[in-house]
Amino acid sequence: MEIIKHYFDVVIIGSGLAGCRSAIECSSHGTVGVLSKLYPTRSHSTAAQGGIGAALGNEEEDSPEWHTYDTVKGSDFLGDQDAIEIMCYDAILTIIELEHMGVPFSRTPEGRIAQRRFGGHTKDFGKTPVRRACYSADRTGHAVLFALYEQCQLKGVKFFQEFQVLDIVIENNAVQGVIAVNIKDGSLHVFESKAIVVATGGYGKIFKVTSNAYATTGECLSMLLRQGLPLEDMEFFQFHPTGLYGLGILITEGARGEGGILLNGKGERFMERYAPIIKDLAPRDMVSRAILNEIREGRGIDGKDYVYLDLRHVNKKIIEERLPEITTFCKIYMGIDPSEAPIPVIPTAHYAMGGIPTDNDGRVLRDVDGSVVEGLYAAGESACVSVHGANRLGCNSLLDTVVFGKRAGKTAISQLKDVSKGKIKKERISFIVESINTIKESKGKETVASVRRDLQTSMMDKCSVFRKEKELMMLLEELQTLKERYKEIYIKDKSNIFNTELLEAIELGHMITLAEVIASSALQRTESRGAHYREDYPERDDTNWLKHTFAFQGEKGIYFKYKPVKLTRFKPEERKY
Amino acid sequence: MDKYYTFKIKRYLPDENPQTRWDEFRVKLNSIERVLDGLIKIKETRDGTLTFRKSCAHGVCGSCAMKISGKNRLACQTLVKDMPEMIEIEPLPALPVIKDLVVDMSLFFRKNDEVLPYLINNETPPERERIQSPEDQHKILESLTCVMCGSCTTACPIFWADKEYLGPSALLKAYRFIFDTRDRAKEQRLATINSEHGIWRCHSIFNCVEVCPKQIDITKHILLLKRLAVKRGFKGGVE
Amino acid sequence: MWGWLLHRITGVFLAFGLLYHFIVMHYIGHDDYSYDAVMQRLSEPSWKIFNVFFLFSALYHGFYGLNGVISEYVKGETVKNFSKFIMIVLSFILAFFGLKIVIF
Amino acid sequence: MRYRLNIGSLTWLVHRITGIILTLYLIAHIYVLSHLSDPVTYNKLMDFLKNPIFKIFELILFAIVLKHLFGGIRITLLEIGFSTKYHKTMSYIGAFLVFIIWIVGAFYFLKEAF
Repeated sequence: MEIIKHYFDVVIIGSGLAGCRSAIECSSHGTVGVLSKLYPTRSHSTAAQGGIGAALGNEEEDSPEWHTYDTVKGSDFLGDQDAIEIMCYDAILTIIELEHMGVPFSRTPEGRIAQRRFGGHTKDFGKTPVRRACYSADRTGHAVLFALYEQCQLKGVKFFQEFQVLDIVIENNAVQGVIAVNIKDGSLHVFESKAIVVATGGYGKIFKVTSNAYATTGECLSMLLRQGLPLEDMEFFQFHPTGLYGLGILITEGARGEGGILLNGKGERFMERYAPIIKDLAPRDMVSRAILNEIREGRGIDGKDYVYLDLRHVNKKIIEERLPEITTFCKIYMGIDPSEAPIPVIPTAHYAMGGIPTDNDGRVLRDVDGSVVEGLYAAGESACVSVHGANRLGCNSLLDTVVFGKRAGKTAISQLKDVSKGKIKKERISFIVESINTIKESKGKETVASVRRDLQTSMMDKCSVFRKEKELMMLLEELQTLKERYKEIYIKDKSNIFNTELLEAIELGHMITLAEVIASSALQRTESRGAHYREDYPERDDTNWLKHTFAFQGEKGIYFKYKPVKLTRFKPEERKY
Repeated sequence: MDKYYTFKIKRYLPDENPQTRWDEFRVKLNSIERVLDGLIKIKETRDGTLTFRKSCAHGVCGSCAMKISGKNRLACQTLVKDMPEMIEIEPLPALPVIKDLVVDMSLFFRKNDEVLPYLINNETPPERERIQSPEDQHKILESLTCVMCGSCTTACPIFWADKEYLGPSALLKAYRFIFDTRDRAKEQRLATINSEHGIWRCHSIFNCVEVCPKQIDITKHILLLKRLAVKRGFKGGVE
Repeated sequence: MWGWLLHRITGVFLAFGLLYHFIVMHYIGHDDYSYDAVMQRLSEPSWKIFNVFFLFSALYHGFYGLNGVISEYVKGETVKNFSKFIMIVLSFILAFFGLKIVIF
Repeated sequence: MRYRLNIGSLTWLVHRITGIILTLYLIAHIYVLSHLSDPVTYNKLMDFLKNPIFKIFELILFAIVLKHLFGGIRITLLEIGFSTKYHKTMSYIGAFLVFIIWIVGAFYFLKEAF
């Protein structure tokens, strides 16, 4: 197997918002190589619709302090407040930088960036909803990603599209490089570097009903876990309340921001009961629980397991101008026009708050004591600075990717001179080649699809919005059997060229590892906080559990350490909306 | 209510002999399922070697463009209930096939790169965001929605014949930047598309408009570019 | 761009020119193509001038179209340039003969 | 497996083919008229062309001219700013008008000839 060697000062894995933004930052001071499973503009960031939050105050008075308070309260007080403050105060400059790069934001009559209301974003510490989400129709992710990728092209960043990363090589606590395969022809490539930025996004594909793309399998997280690095807050996985029934396609919160309301089987606007002040614009975890609660108590639309998102009263012109994308989704997939008929929606797996633990400058942490892995950085949804804590507010994700993508890139560049070039040993490469061949030649009777379907189904049934100890224990056993079945997988496609079946098998292995971390993290956190709701421990327990979970993979399974939450300005209080 | 559909798929497997063949699979699909769901079901349960690109599965990323029943479409956006019982599926025309329904898109992306697809504005940026009226933003709104799936360029008879033709997608991208009030490279871009293989190769065939999964009226944008080039020609290339 | 524009202008002129040509030939002239009839018509200066413009427009329009077809279907730079050159030469020869007829 | 033909590409294909035919005819037309230098051969050629088979060719030529003419009108209208929404209707109307004019023309033409 002939191996092609490359050297870049910085290797970035993932070409979504975080990847491209850090590539732009690094390109000014060093050679940058970006690896991606897809053509960059097809990264899942392009599916983000709602908006990107910043206290610009273009439409009404706003302040980064309120934005900080909303994010902290939205995170159910698990977010590190120093990181949140950095994000909310950096937001304004970052959005203006994005606009200078060419992001075609929608505009106010005065020509400024237009902003709209969004779930959980309020004025003066929770009084009334505020217009803080800068948007570009309901294609904000698409608009920002295209602009960032285009600026990368302008700056001459080298992209390796359709490359699948097989291993992130870390030796004696320093980054050496990455081993990847070119999907197009199966050739093996080795990228040695001084720094690596992981920006591979979420892992929603672990759940059955998800808004995430097929590429969001989170294999890089599991590669780091297998090398003894921790994963933080993995039990917090956000379920977006309004996904199209049966398809999981997202109807942006922007629809509720523009006045859409949720109705149950009796036609009641039930959110008034759950969040009297902010109603339908409550944070996502609350709305998801409210919807599933209504369904479980038999108030779903004519008894079935979905509710209605009603936009009929919203002015038609606003729907056409600001929500064109979801209008086409409803027409294409459900055959309904949102301005004439209500939209059937259910909660769908959407965002991973947890991920690779990093400090405020994107450096990956090796342990709870704050020690870092030299040259390893992470940004975006795959990272967990923890600005989102237990639940993310809408349009804070795009902000997180761009703010911390930039910071990770800046830190990586600033430390280039005192880091030695990475060196990847032969054995490591042959180990990887070995593992691929074992998958290819295995003679079992299982197929990738059946194991994956069972994984997704059991995760969806036993580890989604409502969780119980008994179910989580059963889930962990099921995952063990899945691990055994994974060894029996038979691959029909033996060719080297574009072998998607082999790639899916590799991804599946990593997905099972991640599922186990999520399930065991959820089991050990005996409280309810943000998106993590335990029916057997419904109360939030700040005395014991105001801390981050660091999950490590030891010989005899997952073990945990804890890191205290950085509280600066806001003391934990009861979360009412 | 479920129905049986026959997927007639054009296969290309470089390692096998013969490399190309037609496979037929009968699959049961319900009314909200799409061609992509059918392809996935076939790959999962019938033939693991069937290869195709996919990612977002709701028509925003542009990975799964292919020729379905003789017309370029996004597999994830084409509902089987709108298709005949027998669905013929082939890779995008006029591009080299890598395997089954996966084509080598690099020629298509190179076309895009030729029109300098990035905002060029070397003036010192203002403190706050650059002002742009809603009307100006609206002018480029339609051309912004392009997801670069490749359906239009590979459906254009001119591109089939002349691979040097920039193609509707690249011309639409040129439009997006030429008509963006914040861009300062209008002359450069106009020079690129005013060439022998640029806008003058467009003969208002409208195939691109027929196939665009985001319903963009691409030919209208190319006609606007033609009129701009003519107007600019009379003014001697000065703003 | 100018070539493209001229192609459209000649197109419009040909459209009306054709109409005039048809009227003169088939309506007034009653399809009389004998030598004397043609010569008689040609003696009038207005018909002569019209035909010169008509000839040049037709040649330009036709060969510009062919030029487009060549640049789309003929592969290979050298072959393409060569065939385009041939077309230009051909159009000049035709223009010469056409003028010879009209000027006589 | 061919690409599905629709009105747009059909109109373009016909426009291109008719264009090429007309240019060839132009060459033939000039060749024929260049015989005007010698009245004897010219009249002999004219008699030869009186044979009805050439009448049919002229009729077909008439249709080709009309088809190319209306195709050109459609493209020019689109290029000066006519809304692209009507490009299909323009093709259909063009085809219809070509047919009507051709029938009327053919009627006069044949009446003249016989």
